[in-house]
Amino acid sequence: MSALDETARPLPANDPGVPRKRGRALPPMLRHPAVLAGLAVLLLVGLAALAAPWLWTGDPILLRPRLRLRPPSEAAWLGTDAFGRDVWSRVVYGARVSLAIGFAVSAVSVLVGLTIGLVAGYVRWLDAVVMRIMDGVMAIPSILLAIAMVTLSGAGIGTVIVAIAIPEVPRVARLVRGVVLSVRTEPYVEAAIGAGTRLPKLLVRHVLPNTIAPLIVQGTYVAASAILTEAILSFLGAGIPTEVPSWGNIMAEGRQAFQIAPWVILFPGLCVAATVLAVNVIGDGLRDALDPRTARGVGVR
Amino acid sequence: QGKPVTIRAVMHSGLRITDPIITTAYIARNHGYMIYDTLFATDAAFKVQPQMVQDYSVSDDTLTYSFTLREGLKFHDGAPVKSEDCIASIQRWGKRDGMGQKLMEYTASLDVVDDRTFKLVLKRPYGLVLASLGKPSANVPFIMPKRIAETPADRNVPEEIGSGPFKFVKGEFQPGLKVVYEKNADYVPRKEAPSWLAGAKTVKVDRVEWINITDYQTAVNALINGEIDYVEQPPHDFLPILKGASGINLVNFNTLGMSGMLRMNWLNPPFDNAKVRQAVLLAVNQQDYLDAQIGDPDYMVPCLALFICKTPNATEAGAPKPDLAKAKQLLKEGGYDGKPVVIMQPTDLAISASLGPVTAQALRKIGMTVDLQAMDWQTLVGRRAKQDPVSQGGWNIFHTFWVNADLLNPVNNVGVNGRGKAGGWFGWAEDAEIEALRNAYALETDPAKQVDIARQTQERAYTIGMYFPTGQFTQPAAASAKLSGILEAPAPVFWNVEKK
Amino acid sequence: MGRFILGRLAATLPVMGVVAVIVFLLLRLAPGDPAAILAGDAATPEQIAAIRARLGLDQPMLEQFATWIWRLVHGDLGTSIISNQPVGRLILDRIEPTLALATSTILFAVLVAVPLGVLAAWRHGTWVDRAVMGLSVAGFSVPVFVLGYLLIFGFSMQLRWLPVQGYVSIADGLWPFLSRLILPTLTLSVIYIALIARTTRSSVLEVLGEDYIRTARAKGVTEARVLRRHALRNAAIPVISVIGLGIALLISGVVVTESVFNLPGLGRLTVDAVLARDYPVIQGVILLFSALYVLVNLSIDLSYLLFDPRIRY
Amino acid sequence: MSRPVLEIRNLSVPLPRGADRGYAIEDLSLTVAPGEIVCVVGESGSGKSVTAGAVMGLLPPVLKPSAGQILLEGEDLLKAGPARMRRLRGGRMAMVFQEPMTALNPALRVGDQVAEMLEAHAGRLGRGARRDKVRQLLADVHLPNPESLARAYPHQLSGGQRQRVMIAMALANDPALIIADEPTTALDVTTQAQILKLMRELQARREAGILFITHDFGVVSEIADRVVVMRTGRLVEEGPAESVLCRPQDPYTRMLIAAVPRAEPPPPRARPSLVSPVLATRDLTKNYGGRGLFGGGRPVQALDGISIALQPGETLGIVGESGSGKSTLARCIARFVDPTAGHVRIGGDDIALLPARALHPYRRRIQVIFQDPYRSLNPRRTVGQSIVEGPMNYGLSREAATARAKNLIALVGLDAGALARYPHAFSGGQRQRIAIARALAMEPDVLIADEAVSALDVSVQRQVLELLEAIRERLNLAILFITHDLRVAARLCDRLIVMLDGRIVEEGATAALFADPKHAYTRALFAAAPVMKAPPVEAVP
Ligand SMILES: Nc1ncnc2c1ncn2[C@@H]1O[C@H](COP(=O)(O)OP(=O)(O)OP(=O)(O)O)[C@@H](O)[C@H]1O
Ligand SMILES: Nc1ncnc2c1ncn2[C@@H]1O[C@H](COP(=O)(O)OP(=O)(O)OP(=O)(O)O)[C@@H](O)[C@H]1O
Ligand SMILES: [Mg+2]
Ligand SMILES: [Mg+2]
Repeated sequence: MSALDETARPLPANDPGVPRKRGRALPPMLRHPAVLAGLAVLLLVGLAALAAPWLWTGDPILLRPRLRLRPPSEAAWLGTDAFGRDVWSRVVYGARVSLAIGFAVSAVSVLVGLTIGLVAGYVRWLDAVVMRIMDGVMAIPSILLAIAMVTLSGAGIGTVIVAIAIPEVPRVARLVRGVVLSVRTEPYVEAAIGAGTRLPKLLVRHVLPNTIAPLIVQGTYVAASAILTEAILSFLGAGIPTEVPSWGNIMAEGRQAFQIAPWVILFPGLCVAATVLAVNVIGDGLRDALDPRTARGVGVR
Repeated sequence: QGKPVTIRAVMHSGLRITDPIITTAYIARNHGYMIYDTLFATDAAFKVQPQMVQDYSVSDDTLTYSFTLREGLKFHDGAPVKSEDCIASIQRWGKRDGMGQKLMEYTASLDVVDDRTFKLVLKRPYGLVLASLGKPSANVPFIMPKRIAETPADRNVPEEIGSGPFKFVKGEFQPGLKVVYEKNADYVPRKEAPSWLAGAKTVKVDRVEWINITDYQTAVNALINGEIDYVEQPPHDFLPILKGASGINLVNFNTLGMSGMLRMNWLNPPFDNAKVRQAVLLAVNQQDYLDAQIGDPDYMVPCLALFICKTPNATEAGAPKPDLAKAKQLLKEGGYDGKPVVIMQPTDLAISASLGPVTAQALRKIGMTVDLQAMDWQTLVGRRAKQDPVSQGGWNIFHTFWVNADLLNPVNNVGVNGRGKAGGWFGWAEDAEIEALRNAYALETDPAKQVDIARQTQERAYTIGMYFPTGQFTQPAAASAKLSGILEAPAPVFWNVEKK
Repeated sequence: MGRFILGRLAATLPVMGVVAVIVFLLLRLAPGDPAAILAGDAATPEQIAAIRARLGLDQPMLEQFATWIWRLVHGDLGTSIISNQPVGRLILDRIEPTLALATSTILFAVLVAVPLGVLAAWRHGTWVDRAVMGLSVAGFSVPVFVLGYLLIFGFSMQLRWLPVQGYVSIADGLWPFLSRLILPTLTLSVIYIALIARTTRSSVLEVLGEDYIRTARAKGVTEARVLRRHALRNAAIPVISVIGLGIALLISGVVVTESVFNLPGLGRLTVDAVLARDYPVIQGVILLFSALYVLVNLSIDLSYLLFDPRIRY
Repeated sequence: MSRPVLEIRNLSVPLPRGADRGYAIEDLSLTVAPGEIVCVVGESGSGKSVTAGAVMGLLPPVLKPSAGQILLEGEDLLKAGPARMRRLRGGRMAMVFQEPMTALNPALRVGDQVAEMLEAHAGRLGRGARRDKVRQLLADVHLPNPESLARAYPHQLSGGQRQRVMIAMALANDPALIIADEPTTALDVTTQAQILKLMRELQARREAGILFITHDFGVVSEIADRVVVMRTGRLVEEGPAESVLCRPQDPYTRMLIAAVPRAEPPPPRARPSLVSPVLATRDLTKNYGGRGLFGGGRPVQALDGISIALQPGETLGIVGESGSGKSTLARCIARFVDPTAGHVRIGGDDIALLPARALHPYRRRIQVIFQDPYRSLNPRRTVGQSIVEGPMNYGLSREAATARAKNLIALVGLDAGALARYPHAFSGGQRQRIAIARALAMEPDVLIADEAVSALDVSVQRQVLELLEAIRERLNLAILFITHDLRVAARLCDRLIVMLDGRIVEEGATAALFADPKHAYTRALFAAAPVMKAPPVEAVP
């Protein structure tokens, strides 16, 4: 879902104009108030997810059919859903699942895409074959692919993660391949070849590090969009099973009662929006910090 | 004459299969009632009344039924309805429908007497001939032209031609999206007042359009906004909104209502053991299901009668009372080993989706391990047909729901079918005793004795744990106040409806 | 050049082949059996098996695949298992709303997003920039269906300006057509606007740092002209390619938007078909979507010719 | 003398905090009279471009003049509003930039880009009149076929042609002041000579004042009326060209002038005795392109039957204009690309067509130093890591490799602390030294230096050349020295090869070649080289 990430083009291997101290890439981005806010939100959500059992939550899957669709009250801060389950507990526990999905999807797609991209970028004869397959996967509408895959292997967190991750893989692979293709003509890579460095070491030492910055940026976008995609899959009935609360399936189940019990959809909705926003903002901050081109001054007196 | 008067209705599902004989889908049945007519029809008092039939007679030995069609019946292609059409239609239906199969089992011959008269000769006396031909719900023996009725029974009919009050507009049909019917000007209604599915089918509008809106939120909004006139099954959660909206009436057309069903698989452990099944029946609580599924007490009917409350066969005989202690004990006696029980939950079918979690919670309470697997309804449909062990894609429990008209007696209620793998229903309950009772019911011609057999059947069904009724409920339709004359019936019908 | 186009067209064949294989395998490995669905509630295993045989689903997979491809090559997409209609016709019936929605979304999004992105780049680092970027990040953060509900609630239910749902062909009047397209377009374009605005911004920003922009300024050309004539055109390629890549995103969004607004388009057709395991329909539609994606991106590649004279194929 | 067209008075432009010095330019004053060419020289980073930008009002927003005045024909530009500045830019003052490749908009026809200058300022001119004027301007800068050339896109022109277009553009509105910021640095010598000639000619005709920025004293001596020397933002010396070049006062100026390579070969060294060559190529041929199913790009024959031989301890220079195939030759020998045909012998073994795997033992023996000092070191690895990588690949232990790195880093004139630092912490010249150390760590037989000093300032260039010379002496290395600069080649090489279009057109001992170039192309090359006309100056008086 994140064609958005195409904006995260490979960074130039280094940038002659502005000498920059190593490891200094992150701090300037931290100075950005929006990025700080994003980090704060993410930290908050992450802590809440970790500390879920101690946050005045009850059993998130305990049904109390007689108490269904109760508005927020002292007993249930955020009201109850159509099964009489406590929305607060579900939202807090849902943070675990949604964050896990975001993280896992970006980890899986980045790892797989990285491997494929490295191989495709460096092994000439594989390149054409692998990239055609990647093009094929990319041409299939990702949501349809994901729905089909979830119905294929049965709903479950693992399946959903894989189903969301697979359409992302080609994008990562293309990104990495692009970096590899541009890096492999860098003089320092040729120098390493000239110094007798063999392929695996060459990839790990000289090529891989260049992919890390764009991949981190890409990874954040993938994570953000994975959280949203999970919600959409739930909406279309191919999401995570109801016993495992996730923001997506809380909303999808609650949409039925959108008008009479808006709290069911509102709170997880806010959480999704805030988290995705935070992750995206962090991604943007990282991209700006890691990409010297955006730091270049432009102007006229 | 100005613009044609059109009713725009959102039905519970999109029409894709237009053949009401090959599928039991309710949407196909409803479609059948639009364009086809039936020989007999059930009225509000559960009496079977002639519909296409003018007169019929039964021989004294109750073996020979002779039917005469009304005059002036015409198919939409202009051909008159003849005896041969009826025979072909009954035969095709007899290959698919449960009650139809039973009827055919006892039928010696079906013969044309003349164009308007035909004869059914039984091998032995059978009590459900008229009840079968006047069967109100799926599969309904609709009458089609012979050439169409000769389509193999597992293949969709190539043309949608009936003799019913509406005509199918083929050019505007978009499978799954939109069906258009127009008034059949040639239709001759009966003289009797309409009652349920019997009586006069007088069409008072020019067109009926069924539009499929999958998102109920949108459907309800569209109704309130006046873009459509009718929503067949607005989920119960929307009823408060609809009640509050001006210009909308809630019409409880199907007072008989519907029922949910918890079904266990007899082939796989632990439910191959009667004690464990019994334990489940004692662990669950019907009220929980109704609360989760319906919520609004106005529309739920707690009722443990397998053959439906407020009908002739209603009884609570043999019904379990929740008893967790006993349930736990039975579970132990049944040798439950703690293996996870797979419950299939159809997430895309709102009305059944809510049942699974309730069962899961109840079973956990008595110490069972539950694997609640979410899937879409069609996956469930595919998977429930598998007789394999759980490890090979089989299952333990699923839930579904029925229109109560389909559950009224031991013969048509598939939940009490005891034939096991040989012709039983999913779950493959096998019990000779119950099969004997069902046969007895079918052959019994005395209604009072039938009621007694039904009671015994129910007691036996509960004892061996054939299924658990998760509760009856009614499902009102929401209609624009512009519509009037919506009939009570076990299926949504559009004759007699007027639009201002 | 002609040779190039032919070459590129030929290069799409393997991609489509990959798509075909993936889709086919995915479906055939999926549980759920169209035969069981067709057979209905009271079916016996024998009936189900008979239907499977009739549909050819009992054949070896390779054979099924070969049959499908063979027919495909001859322009036959097959027949829907469920509704018995030719898949080609089903698609034709449904293509108009989807095309209308996609087109209006792309148009609207481009018209809004490109100026926004240029503005943000030009006012780089100011509050204008931050506001535009903030809004477009926000656009990425709300699930499509929630946005759709909110818009319906506001514009249709409260204000009563626009209809809730449905589709009316443009042949039946412009306003009825447009009025039903406005909300879905808004819903769907939010993501697209975000995407394009961001790309436009970064692309224009990059171009603004180029030497020839300095040259243009050194000529004393007005800022508006610098942006329009020098920056935008050179920034166009990334923007256009993101529009093309975004087609995938759009198609995903279409699926959801169509069900929220009850548009009888291809998205719903596919979801319905997936849920009903209507293999020929799923295969047909996904193949069509993929072909669309591939062709759009191909024509986008070709359109680079218009924007960058250096590209000569 | 009449009123100056440009007068800069006590101009200061502070640098943002965190920069290596406080001001980009500090208290700078200079004047340009009508019809005068004032050259601003100085090493990289001395503030030449910032000066130009300040005059044009095109400084990036972080740089704001803090004090002083810039008077253009008496009008203070620092006080002019944006609209007024826009009117002046391109109207009364115009600028020619360094990079002809990127300074023109690649998406617009060059004629339109010139015409835009007219549209922006001489709005009254009609379409037809504009077209005529554009044609006239293009003809003025001696572009062939102005009519059709106006319809070309920048990428269809050569670098020299593009720079002419830029000049035409600058001339369009008869500005009083033309600022040229290193307009010839990116061009090869022959083109540079033409452009310089053109600028002189125009200036003689038009009476415009020209502020000409360069770091090349050869250029200065060709073109300047007056010279301004800058260093770290300050003016160190100024005066008529003649006096600054011949009698530089400031030590810095002297140093700069001394560093300029003379176009005279040093006396020939004792030629190493003829042993068997360490490196020899025979009929080496390389074709690019024409590959792929549907033909990717036009085919280029980059090398066409090249045969060279290199003795131990010998330095062979390869000169030739851009695109003549010099780098391709280097890359074929080092096997970064696969030759199409021919032989490359190292010692006795032919490696031209060996598969990549079998190359491993030979790689060590040929090492390359690249042109771009900023990209030839992995920015993510310390200098030490970069140097020890190669020896360790050939089985040296870490300790031994580190010891060798220490020796080498001292050899190239850096302290041992350098090993622990990252490349960004070094200047271009230092990086080039590190690259040399890295190459030497492999104990190669042949060192290929591909434009190894072209990107460096003259003063730094000189140091690196000295280093190479010293190393050659100590290690008896064979060096293949690739350059487009004859003066540099003259200084270092025993023998020269002149390449044109992938072929060797002339070959011989350096001194002999200089004394009597045979081939027309070689002669053109010599003629074009900007030569210091002033007598040599010692760096330290
Ligand atoms: N945009 C900028 N931001 C910060 N510092 C700058 C910027 N541009 C130039 N500088 C600094 O101003 C000083 C002068 O730079 P300038 O570009 O004028 O040098 P130069 O003499 O033109 O060098 P070269 O010969 O390399 O072109 C340098 O220290 C440089 O780092
Ligand atoms: N990878 C490549 N693919 C296709 N053509 C190439 C490639 N590399 C070089 N060429 C072409 O080969 C010819 C020789 O290029 P080469 O880089 O060897 O020239 P050069 O003498 O080193 O020039 P310069 O002085 O600009 O470095 C040129 O026409 C160039 O365009
Ligand atoms: Mg400069
Ligand atoms: Mg070169």
